[in-house]
Amino acid sequence: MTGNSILSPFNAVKYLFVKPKTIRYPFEPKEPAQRYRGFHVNDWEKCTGCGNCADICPNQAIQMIKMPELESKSGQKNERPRLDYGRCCFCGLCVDICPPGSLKLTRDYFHIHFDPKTFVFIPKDQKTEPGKYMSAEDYSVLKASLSHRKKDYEGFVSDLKFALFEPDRVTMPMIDPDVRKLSFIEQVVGYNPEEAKKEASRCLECRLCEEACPAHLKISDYIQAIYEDKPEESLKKIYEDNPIPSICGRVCMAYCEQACSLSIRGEALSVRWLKRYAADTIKDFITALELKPGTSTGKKIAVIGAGPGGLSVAYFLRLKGHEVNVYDALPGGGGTMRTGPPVYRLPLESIDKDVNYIRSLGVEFIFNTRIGKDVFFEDLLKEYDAVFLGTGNTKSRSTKVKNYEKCELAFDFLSDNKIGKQRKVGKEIIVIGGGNVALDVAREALRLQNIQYPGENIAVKTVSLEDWHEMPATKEEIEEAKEEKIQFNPAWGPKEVVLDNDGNVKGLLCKKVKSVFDKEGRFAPTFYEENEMFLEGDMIIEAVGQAPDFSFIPENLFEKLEFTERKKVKVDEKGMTSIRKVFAGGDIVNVNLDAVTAIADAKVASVGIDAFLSGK
Amino acid sequence: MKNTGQLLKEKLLLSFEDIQAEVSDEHRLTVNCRKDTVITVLSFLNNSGYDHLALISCVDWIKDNVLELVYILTAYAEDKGKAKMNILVKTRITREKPGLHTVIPVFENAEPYERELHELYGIHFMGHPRLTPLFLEREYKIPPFRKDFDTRKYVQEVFDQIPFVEDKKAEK
Amino acid sequence: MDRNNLGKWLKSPGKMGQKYSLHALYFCTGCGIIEIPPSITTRWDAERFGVIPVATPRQANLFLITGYVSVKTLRYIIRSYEQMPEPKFTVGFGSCPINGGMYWDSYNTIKHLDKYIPVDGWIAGCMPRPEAVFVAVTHLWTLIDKGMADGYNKYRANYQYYRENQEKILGKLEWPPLFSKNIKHEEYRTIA
Amino acid sequence: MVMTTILEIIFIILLAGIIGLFFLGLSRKIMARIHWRYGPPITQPLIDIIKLFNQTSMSHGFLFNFGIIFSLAGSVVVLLFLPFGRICPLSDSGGLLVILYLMLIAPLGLALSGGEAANPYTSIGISRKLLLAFGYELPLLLILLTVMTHYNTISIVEIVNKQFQAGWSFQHLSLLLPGIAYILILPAILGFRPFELIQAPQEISSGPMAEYSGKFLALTTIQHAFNIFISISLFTNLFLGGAANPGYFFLKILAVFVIFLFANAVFPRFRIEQAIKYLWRWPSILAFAGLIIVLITGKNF
Amino acid sequence: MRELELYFGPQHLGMVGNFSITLNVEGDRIVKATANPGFLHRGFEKLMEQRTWIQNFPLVCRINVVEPDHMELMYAMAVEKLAGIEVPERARFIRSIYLELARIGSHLFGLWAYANMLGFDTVANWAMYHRDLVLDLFEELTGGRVYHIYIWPGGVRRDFPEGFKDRIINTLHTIGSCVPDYDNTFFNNRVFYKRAKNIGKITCEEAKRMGAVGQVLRATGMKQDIRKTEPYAAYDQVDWEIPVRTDGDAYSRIWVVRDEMIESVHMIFKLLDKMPEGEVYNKIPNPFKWKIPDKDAYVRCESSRGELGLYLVSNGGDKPYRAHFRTPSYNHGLTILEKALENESIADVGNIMISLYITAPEIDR
Repeated sequence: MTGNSILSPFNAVKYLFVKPKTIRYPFEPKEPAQRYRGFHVNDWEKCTGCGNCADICPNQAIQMIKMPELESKSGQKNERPRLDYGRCCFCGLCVDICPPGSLKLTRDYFHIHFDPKTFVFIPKDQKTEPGKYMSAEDYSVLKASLSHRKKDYEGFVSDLKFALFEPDRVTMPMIDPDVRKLSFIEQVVGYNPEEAKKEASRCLECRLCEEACPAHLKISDYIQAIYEDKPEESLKKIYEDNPIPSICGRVCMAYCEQACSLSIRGEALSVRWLKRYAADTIKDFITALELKPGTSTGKKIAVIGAGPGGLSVAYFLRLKGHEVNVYDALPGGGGTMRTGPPVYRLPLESIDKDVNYIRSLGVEFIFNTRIGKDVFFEDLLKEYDAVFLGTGNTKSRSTKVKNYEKCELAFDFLSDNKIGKQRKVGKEIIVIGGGNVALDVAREALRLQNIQYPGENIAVKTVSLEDWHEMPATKEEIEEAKEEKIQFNPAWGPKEVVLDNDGNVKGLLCKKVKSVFDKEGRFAPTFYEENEMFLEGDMIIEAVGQAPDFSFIPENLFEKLEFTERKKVKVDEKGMTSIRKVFAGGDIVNVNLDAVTAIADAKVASVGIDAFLSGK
Repeated sequence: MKNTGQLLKEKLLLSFEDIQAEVSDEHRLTVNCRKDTVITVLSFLNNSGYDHLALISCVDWIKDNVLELVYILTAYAEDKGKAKMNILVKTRITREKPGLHTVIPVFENAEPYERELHELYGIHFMGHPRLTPLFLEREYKIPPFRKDFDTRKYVQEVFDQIPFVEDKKAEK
Repeated sequence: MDRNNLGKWLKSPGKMGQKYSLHALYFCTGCGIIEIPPSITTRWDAERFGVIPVATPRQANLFLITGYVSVKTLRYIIRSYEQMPEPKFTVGFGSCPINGGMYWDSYNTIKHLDKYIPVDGWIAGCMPRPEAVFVAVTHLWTLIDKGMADGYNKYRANYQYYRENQEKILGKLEWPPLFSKNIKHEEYRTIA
Repeated sequence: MVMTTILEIIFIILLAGIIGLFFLGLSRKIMARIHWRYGPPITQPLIDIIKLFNQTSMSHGFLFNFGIIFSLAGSVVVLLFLPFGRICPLSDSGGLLVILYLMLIAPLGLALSGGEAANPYTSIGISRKLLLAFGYELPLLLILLTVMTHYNTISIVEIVNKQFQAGWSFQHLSLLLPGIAYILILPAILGFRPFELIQAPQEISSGPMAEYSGKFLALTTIQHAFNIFISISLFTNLFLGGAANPGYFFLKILAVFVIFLFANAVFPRFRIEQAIKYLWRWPSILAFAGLIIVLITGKNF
Repeated sequence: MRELELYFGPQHLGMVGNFSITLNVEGDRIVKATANPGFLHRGFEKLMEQRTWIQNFPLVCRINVVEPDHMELMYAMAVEKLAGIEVPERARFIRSIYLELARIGSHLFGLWAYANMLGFDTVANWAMYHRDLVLDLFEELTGGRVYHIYIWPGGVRRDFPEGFKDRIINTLHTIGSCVPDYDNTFFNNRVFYKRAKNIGKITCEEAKRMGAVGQVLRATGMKQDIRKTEPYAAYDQVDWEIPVRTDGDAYSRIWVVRDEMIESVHMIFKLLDKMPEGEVYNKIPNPFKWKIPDKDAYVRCESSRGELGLYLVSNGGDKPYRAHFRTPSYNHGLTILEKALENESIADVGNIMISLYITAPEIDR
């Protein structure tokens, strides 16, 4: 092929008569490719302000800017990214790391200006503002700039398959539903170290969870410690804010997981299981944590109720060097945790592990002692420098429909089964309620049925006012219940307990629900009275809510105790009630009826008590 | 049968006493030697057919207070076994007044590499014909590639301190 | 485009000439130069607008600072810029000359080009596509029309400050100052 | 008579300028088409010149300024001796020898001016320019000698007339070799590729022009335009028979120009010694052979 | 004759890239040439030490603007080697196709530079146009025209878009149909032959001694290509030839470039035929928590200018401890160029420099 010629080059002259291949830009437009990496656009509705984009940017081109017009809430920071096109290199790392997928690159790339200050820009999806976004017809290349862009011009967008984070959880090994429903074996097996490390590696360290957590646990830090294979480190971090990890690692409401930025398009990081992993891996808390009670102050504090709130207050105050006595009517610590969650979710050993550790710090527990019966509240007030009320909700509410007294109450049912004598159950059980407690009851009843009537026809049905989407129980719990073949009857309200001629329960007459909440979002159910359904059953358990029991407080003091509109004990910012020396926390104070909120209250109260005692 | 790397390792260990050689990854031979034997090891390897000096690199192990020089050799060969081999000859020198002999007599193309390391790490190569600046315009107190040179701090101290002309005018 | 508007040509031939005969100095200052050959060759053909690369600063009136500027290059940029006849226009390419870009923490690149020489326009992107170069040229036309592309006047007016900044980075410059004293901005306008 | 001559002078200078600039524009356009692109408007060289006159320009001293004027003046004077169709202001005086002599002034002027600008590339460019001129002067001299011998005159006007009278005839066949030789050296005179080595922007930063700015550059551009016009008209007059009217003449030089543009488009540039070698070999041999043939065939007119 | 000191670049039309050569000339002859690099020095390797593993991806490709893709590959390969990440089969094929496209783009750029240097605008324009067509493919595949940031450890960043295979084929056919034009006008042009023959001549021995790689080496008759000797991506899956010439001058080098381009086109067709379906990406660990074990690695590949290597050291942290690129232009530009320029004419400085395929950003880093 090699050769040389003086005439062959003249071949090229033929192109004189061929149409040129130039694109007559800008008179002939050329669209950039579908995936083009141009300027950013950010959907503010979707953006959580997590700041992952700012963290990953190699050029520090992205800064999170506080937006006063936005409000911070769980899983949402009021910050939005600001781009500096004097730094940006259009690599798209920010797009690939964006958990909600709100940050995208568009195919717009024109910004030409004489002022370098105009290259700093807060991207926002302003499709509704016609001034900023132009339709294709109105778009002029020459006018185009950062503040004036084309509509529907998305370029490089996030793709979950190629995202830099891992949207899928490491599946928690669970015992098969058909096996687990036969006994009270703990259903969740727990991560092994590899699984835990892998799951921990998913955390993006955006700390949205820490803000969502009522107790503000340092979640990112302890997960980082698990990732680094240092469970002791992790447990230490947890113990800074939460003294009952074994309990919380199993039954926490996991607000953190709802806030987790990964949950938007994938599955949330299983923060709770990781905490459980940390707590379970460490067999001996005492040597691992190396905590010491503070130097003795000589002050004495009584804590009424050894629930999560009570335990936490005791722990925090003990660390500050106070002497703490905890009273509880039950034979062990844990309060509602001891009686409520069935054994297959929260075994007693786990509770005792946490309680024993707190005891090891020098907190004195006085169990089997009911205030108002064995000890009197007035005496406590005299004897101690401060009293913390963490009694919680101990009474079950009832539906009060016709013949309601034939029904069982959820708390009694659960508590008897867990720490008392196992109940005899029916073959066909109806559970009224759609909350977690109702499902606990239903699933526990199912297990009892399986134990008591092996191989026979059995059934558990639930009736709830709320429809599927409003059901207050967590999704997980509903899923698990479904797996165990619990029958659901959502959007039905109980009308009447039907009795047979012997006065035994025959079934439940239900009516169709029209709506559960009124316009303001308050609980006010309405029904289609004529639309009825009859559920057969020989045992009915009501699980429709709980109430506190203040009978231990003498009349004269109870009068002084102030309550909020929602019938909760009113406390000030230090956790003190309207009675001097008396502090309160947990379910009696909070509308959120869960352990981690109680811990949060306990933290407040412990600081309050400490300040009160030291006279500040 | 022993592969090329193993054979070479044995040959090396026979010829030199105070070196450590290790074959990893099948195609990679790492040789650790003292700084004064580097040149003999390199010429030995050159004569064994590994005649392409791909790179002279330097790693600043500031914790151990040493600079590690890495000579990477490959072969110009059409024989596959040989052409695949990467040989890393490593030697460690002190960080204070670092110096060693140039390898230009063995590999002619070492000249710019050594010049670069002189500039960026402050290593003095004895016998090098021109250790003049190669890349840099400004002078730096610490050679910029050493670990104790903090570029971010340097940028703040130098470039960020220069005012915009508008600001300057407003000042006056 | 008002290239064929004879009235304008008669009214202000200088301005129109500047607009439609932008001779760019060919200087590969940084990686942005990679998009210059496509824009001046077949695919985009900048010569349609009279933009061509020229070999020496004396013949040029448009200086494209294509990308990051290392300290060593800065010296030559200043030299070249000072050699260009007035009126002259500078366009900064991409992120790097605006605020450091990719090399915001490099010890050997300057971060803000406008601290050392005046810049009349900036193009966003890394790198800017040839299309953006075209839009930049049209943008520059507008600026020339409005008399806003007056970086060279600014350079004259603030020469002392610019030179101070330059010497801070480069040390004493080996060539004598271009202007002996600062001419006031307004004053120069009336002279020119 | 004097008035008409003066008018003619002005006319021919303007015309040469316009045609030269048109050719420059056209060359850019045609080159662009071969490059598969559209190219600038045909008026682009004019726009460039307008711009250049509105720029500040840097002078390097008296000789620098003078050289440019000198070279421009040289080109202008040559123009006056060249018939454009039937228009030739100074047809009576001068002839090919004068033209040959005057054509050297332009490069000399630039050399004078460029020498003042102490830029090494300028001096390299000038030495290249002079070498190249040296290279093509030899065949050119031989060619002109052949033509003069053939037509037995040194006046271009007369040569044109004689060709005109003879029309297409075998008498001119003896001029075929010098004609080819002229074609071979014309790119060198025009500064077209493969002889575009005076400016050679990629090699020596546009050589002699490196230091020109503003109006100086404009003047050299105009000079370049004149030069193109002169070289092509000379060829047309000598070998293509000139033309009876300016329009026809214009078409002829246009055709010649476009053909040389093609060569410009499809060749890279030579090195200077290759160029000289080339110029002194083929064109010189051809021209010399032509001369001998003409001498043998004897005077025809 | 008086000896003159001449600065060739950095501001010079014949200079591709920001590079400078100081020439000592006597008349037209070069007595001594001194390369003066550093105009593009950004301290890349230092910057890499300051960025996490993932943040280095946008950075490494910027080392060489002409052909960023092989830089990406190098870093990805080194990281894969250190962290033990596997690459899916389809991703290997995509990588090969992508790299060969890059090679074609880069060679066309080289052709532009070379033709432009010789004042051959026509071919320069054509080559640039065809390169732009390749860039269009890149834009569609990766979202960037010049900096693609496409190869990631564990595969590639996105799969082929719909119908992309056909567009590759179309584009390559468009370019391929112009090969006769290039041959007629450029490669078989007598003036070009005169201009390039016996210019910047290097023998095989000299080339080896001075560390030449790539075309420079292959033009001297040495048949070495890392794609063959140490195959990466999917180069061992298809058959192809190494183009070689024996003269070692600029003319041979440009012909090797041309042959390589054509070989690449054929190779892409073969790769496209054989390409399997499946996954293209194995997820890398969470970038915020990614730490790489305490090890070092040297990887190399055949970039469009020759052997490209990366010596990467990790100390177990979240950032590279040290990275050092072995770039092909380094020895070409700093050792061979100085030798090759001696006793040549000024007119050939650019000619030799570009035929050695020197790109300044690679040298300076």
